[in-house]
Amino acid sequence: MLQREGETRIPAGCAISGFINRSGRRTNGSVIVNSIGCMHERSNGLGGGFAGYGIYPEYKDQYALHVFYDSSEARIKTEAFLDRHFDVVNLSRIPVRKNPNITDEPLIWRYFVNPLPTKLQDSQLDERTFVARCVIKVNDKIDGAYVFSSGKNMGVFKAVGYPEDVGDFYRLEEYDGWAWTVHGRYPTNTPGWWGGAHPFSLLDYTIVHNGEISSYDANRRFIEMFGYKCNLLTDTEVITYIIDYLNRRIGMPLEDVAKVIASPFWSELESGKFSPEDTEKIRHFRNVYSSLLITGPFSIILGFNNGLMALNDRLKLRSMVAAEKGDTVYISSEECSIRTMCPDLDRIWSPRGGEPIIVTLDKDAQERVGK
Amino acid sequence: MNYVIIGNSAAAVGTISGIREIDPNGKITVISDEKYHTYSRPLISYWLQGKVTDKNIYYRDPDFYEKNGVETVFGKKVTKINTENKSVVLDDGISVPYDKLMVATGSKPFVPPMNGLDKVHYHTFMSYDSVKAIRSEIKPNMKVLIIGAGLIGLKAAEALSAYNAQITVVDMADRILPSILDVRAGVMMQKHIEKQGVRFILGTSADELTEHSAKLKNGVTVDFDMLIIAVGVRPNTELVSDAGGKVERGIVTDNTQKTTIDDVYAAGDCTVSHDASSDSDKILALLPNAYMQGEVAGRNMAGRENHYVNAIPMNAIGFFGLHIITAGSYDGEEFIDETENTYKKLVFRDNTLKGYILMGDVKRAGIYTSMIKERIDLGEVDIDMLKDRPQMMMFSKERREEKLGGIFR
Amino acid sequence: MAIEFMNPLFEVIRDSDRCIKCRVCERQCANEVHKYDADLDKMISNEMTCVDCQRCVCLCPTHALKIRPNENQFRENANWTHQTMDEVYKQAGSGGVLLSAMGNPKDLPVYWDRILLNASQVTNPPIDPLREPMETKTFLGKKNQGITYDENGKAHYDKTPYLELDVPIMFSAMSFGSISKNAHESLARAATELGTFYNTGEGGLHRDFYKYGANTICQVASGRFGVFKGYLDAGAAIEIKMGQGAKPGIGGHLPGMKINDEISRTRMIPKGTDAISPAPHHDIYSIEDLRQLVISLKEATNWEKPIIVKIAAVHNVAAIASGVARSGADIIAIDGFRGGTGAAPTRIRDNVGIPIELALAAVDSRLRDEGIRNDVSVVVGGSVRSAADVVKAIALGADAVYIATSALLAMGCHLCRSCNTGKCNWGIATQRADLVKRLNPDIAAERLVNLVTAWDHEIKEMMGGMGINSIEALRGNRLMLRGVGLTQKELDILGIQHAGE
Amino acid sequence: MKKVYVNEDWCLACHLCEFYCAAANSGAPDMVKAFKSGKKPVPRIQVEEGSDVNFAVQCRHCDGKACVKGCITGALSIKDGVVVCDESRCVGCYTCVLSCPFGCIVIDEEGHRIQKCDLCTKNHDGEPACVQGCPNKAIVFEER
Repeated sequence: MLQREGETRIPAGCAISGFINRSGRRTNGSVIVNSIGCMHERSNGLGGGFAGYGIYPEYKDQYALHVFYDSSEARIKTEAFLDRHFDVVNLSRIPVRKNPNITDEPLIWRYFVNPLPTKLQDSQLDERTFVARCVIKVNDKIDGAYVFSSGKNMGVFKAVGYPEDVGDFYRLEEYDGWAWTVHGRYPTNTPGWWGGAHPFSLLDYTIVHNGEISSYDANRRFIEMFGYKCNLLTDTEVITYIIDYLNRRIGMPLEDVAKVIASPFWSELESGKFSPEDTEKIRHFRNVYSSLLITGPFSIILGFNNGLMALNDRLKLRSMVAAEKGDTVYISSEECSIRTMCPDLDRIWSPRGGEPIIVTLDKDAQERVGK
Repeated sequence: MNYVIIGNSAAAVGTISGIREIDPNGKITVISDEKYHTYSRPLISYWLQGKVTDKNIYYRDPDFYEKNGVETVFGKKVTKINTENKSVVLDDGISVPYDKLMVATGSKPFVPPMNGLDKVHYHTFMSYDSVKAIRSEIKPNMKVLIIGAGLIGLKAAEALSAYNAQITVVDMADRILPSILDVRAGVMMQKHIEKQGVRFILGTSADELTEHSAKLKNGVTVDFDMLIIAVGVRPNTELVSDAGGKVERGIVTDNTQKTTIDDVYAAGDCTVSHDASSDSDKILALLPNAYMQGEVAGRNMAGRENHYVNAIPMNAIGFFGLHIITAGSYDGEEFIDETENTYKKLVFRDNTLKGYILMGDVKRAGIYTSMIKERIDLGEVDIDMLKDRPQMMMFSKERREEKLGGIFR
Repeated sequence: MAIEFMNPLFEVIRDSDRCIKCRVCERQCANEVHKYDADLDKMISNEMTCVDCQRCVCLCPTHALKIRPNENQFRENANWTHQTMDEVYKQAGSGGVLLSAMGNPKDLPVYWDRILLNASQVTNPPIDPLREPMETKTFLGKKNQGITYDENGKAHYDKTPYLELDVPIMFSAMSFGSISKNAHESLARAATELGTFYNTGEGGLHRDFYKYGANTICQVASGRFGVFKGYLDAGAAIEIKMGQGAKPGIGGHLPGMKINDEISRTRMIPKGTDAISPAPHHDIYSIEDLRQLVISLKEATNWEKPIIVKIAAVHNVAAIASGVARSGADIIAIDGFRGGTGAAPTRIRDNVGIPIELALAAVDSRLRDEGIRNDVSVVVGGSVRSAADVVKAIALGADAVYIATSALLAMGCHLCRSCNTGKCNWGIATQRADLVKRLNPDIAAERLVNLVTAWDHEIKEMMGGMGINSIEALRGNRLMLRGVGLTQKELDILGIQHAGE
Repeated sequence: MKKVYVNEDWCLACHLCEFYCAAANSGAPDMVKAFKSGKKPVPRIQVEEGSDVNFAVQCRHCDGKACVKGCITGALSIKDGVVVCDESRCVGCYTCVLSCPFGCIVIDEEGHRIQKCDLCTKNHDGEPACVQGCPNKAIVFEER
């Protein structure tokens, strides 16, 4: 019998795409659906998914939890857990449209929640860590329940199927966001579990990833020392946790996060291309955070509360192109999908391995639409 | 520059080599009364013995003169050095001018007056021609009388034993090889040679010679089919003395090998050398000495001043497979080590090694030679090792390093 | 003469058709096995003293020699093997403890050989080390320093002492005394050239080798030989030796006859006296005592040098390692039961301790479970025999490895396991001047450099095959390992899956 | 000029250099044949053994070249700085043995002639046999 994500490692090739409008102008979800559709052959129908940022302006102060349930029992157990830890402001099934190519759907629910102040205080954790722990707990402990989105004013939509069908299924044309990412999956041997589709997310971090990292177990065994539990055994999951750990918990800026997970080669460091101060810092990273270096091919688009970061492995073993038009930045596995979204670009380029592209909302836009 | 060399043996070749080190172009003329390409005089006994052929008796390759740009005048004798117009006169009257002249005339056999000598046919043992003459007359089982038990006489005896000759050697001295061996070594060598069938009659000389016999002063009569007279040599000094140059036992030179006549140099057996081991002047009639004197002279003739020093008497020779190497002088404190087949004598004076005799086992003798020449203080070496055998180990680490150029920390 | 119950262990086979009687075998055998007999005009052998060191075989210019196990055997008995019987005879003759050298030679499991490596196919690319950078630089030390960023985004972080290795391979402790000065020099020079470290062992540091200090680990063992401030300051790190894989729970004993002038000066003990290392450190009877020593040594060296604590792999190694990790030490070195020694009681060597593979897996997992893996680096030794062993060790969780037996082999050792006799024909485990001379450090250092360089190439090849281009991505990457022929229990301890899973 | 030097710190007096030298100059294809087919070949390098110091000595190809200058037959000559012996012209007078300050002219007693190191110019490419055969790099071939 085929083992699903979490039971075994499943290598996968993929397509990714995404864009962000720095001014916070929101774009309809249909645009990103079209962009992935033209890379149809990079997926194989065993998984597709989207992350949209700025899509819940009316609930932007609540954590939006998207949950798959295998059964009503799982839902009852989970909702009991949620009630114990959160003030649930709104709950509903996520509206979907029947699509002949999307089958076997689980129960898909959405909750807008605030942590219960007493519980939060008792936990002695900051709010985000508290929420993250709760999400991890549901996923780890409640059989048949899986929280697949948990950030504020953002949401993940994913399923087994081709991504363009998934977009149709979730009626993404009904959502508007200032940033979107999408993932089309080409796994080699999954039975097709909805939770295993991408993006993977924790709080407002979402990752779409194309690649197969060779450092997986080194990264996993390291990051699990810090309270994470890699249930899915996927690259995306561990990369998300690494970024969460470095960026959110340690407070490392994303530029430095990139220097840890796709660090410059020693030969580059010795070439004098970095300032002495940066050289010293990178040496320190390569010493102290050496187990968070990610090797093997990857191209990722990280979504976070006010921006996107795209990053290739340091050898650039996966294709990834970036483009710009006005205040919008596009990133994709292939140029064609960017041209689908915007045929007339100001600039298009191929980012170097290990050099991150970090795009954040402009200051005033952050105040307007962020947080 | 126009160089003229009288003589064509080791000293001459050394001179050519010395000149050519410095002056690749100057004209060199070699004049010799012999008609041969330069040949090795010591090899004549080996030639007679059959160990060396007409082909390899030559001292240098056939193209030697050509390669060194030397003109040769063979079979002509120089009769006079004309110092006024700087030329030499040949026996055919032709005059050859020189800028620098080398006199390397060597020596001639010394034949002492003997009663009846004028009536007998005899040979000397000094030149290619002399051994060719012997070769043409010798027959198996001939009775040969050799007068002289020195190096030449005994080499002649060894060569002739190859023809099964019945050899008798007579010498005035009471032992053989008196010039290089002490009494004990002489006796040892004498016994060795006697074992090969050579008879010695020592301490006497020929009183009367007749056609096929010699009556000795001790009353013994020795019959012979062939008589060889090898009592010694005399340096050819006349050219220089006639030209007004200083001659004592041989031609006198300074240590640049220049005679007392300007632009006239001399080297080899015709000259007097300074023996560093005894600090006295004597004729060192040795091939290495001749060559090196010639080389030094050649350099000086070509304009680079250098000096010949540290000459010592030395000999390497063997008879019937028993080898001798000797060097230096024998006046001093002796160390002797003798076995049935070997003899070693070391002579020390002034806290240095002054001389040695090795017979039988001559391996690595040159280490001793170098100690004499370099006057190495005995305090610097391990005396027990020195006495045991010649070895580099006896020197200090520093001296070894200097000598062998090894890597030492 | 009493009856000799034992017979020679080896036979000297001399091919008289090839032997030219050059006598090099005779000149080179410190055990005086070979002898030229002038009357017979042939070489003869006294096999009783042969230890099968192969010196004669290697130097014989005509390959006329072979050393073979003696074919003469006691009556076959699966229980009472020839060796067991020999040992009884030996002890009945001597009344003493049996002594041996080098590592445990018994036929016990070698887990390295039951672990296989992964390689990339299709879904991700293998990386060609000849075309792409392939990194094996390794840092040893604590990795638990905090980092903060100020309002300008500038990073602030503490640095604790660490060792920087160009290859994840170090030469482990061998004391001057147990091995020769030339062997020490060879290791020191090789470590310097390789950008790694060698270890003084417990015999102090010879004055001539202070210049290699930047690549030296100075060991402090229970005998405290040669330990003084200057020694502690001389090296790049200090290692507290608590135990040794070949003889856990046992001290050391260098006989007085080996304590010559230089060793006496270096160890700071009188010439000719036995150098005895106690079994315990008499100031460490518990973990808190260890912590005090760690801190004392750090104080003594101005907190500038990492402290290594070396322990033998014993049954509760994981718990011990956890204690060490909390002692303030920067690096834990674990020595497996196959580790070598210059001399050990045979029974100890052959029966005490556990395999390094299991110890390593247990320690790494335990430290991660406790969340303190970052507090220490883990170095393992005790029969790391090849680059494949190195790769497997690192994938199991080691930061670096210690090699010693391999290093000795590179210098010429043939594992005759007779170090304790002091007559090492290869000039390694001896203090006899004429034998020490046989090890020319120019050659030995080059061979050591060659060995480690070759291993480094192989490590890079294997990493590249796995699609890994930096050694840190291999560390603890147990997914790259699969077991073959192992029980579920063994797999569980190793934390790996079975091949095919 | 590259010459053979011996580092006495590393010489073990194993004498292998002598055997490799003798075999290399014997004309035989291998060492066994060199030593097993009648006449024992003579090494041109000699090991001196002391109580704690050993070293091998062979022709220094020195500046003095007393051996060449003293050679009565012209058998010894200098080729590209290397003192070589044309053994067919040697008569075994041993004047060179008398002259060599290092004791490096070896006597071939059976052949009644001398042999000497010619840096293996006649029988080897690259390093002389003694250098190749030294197990402890005590003998090196280098420019100094």
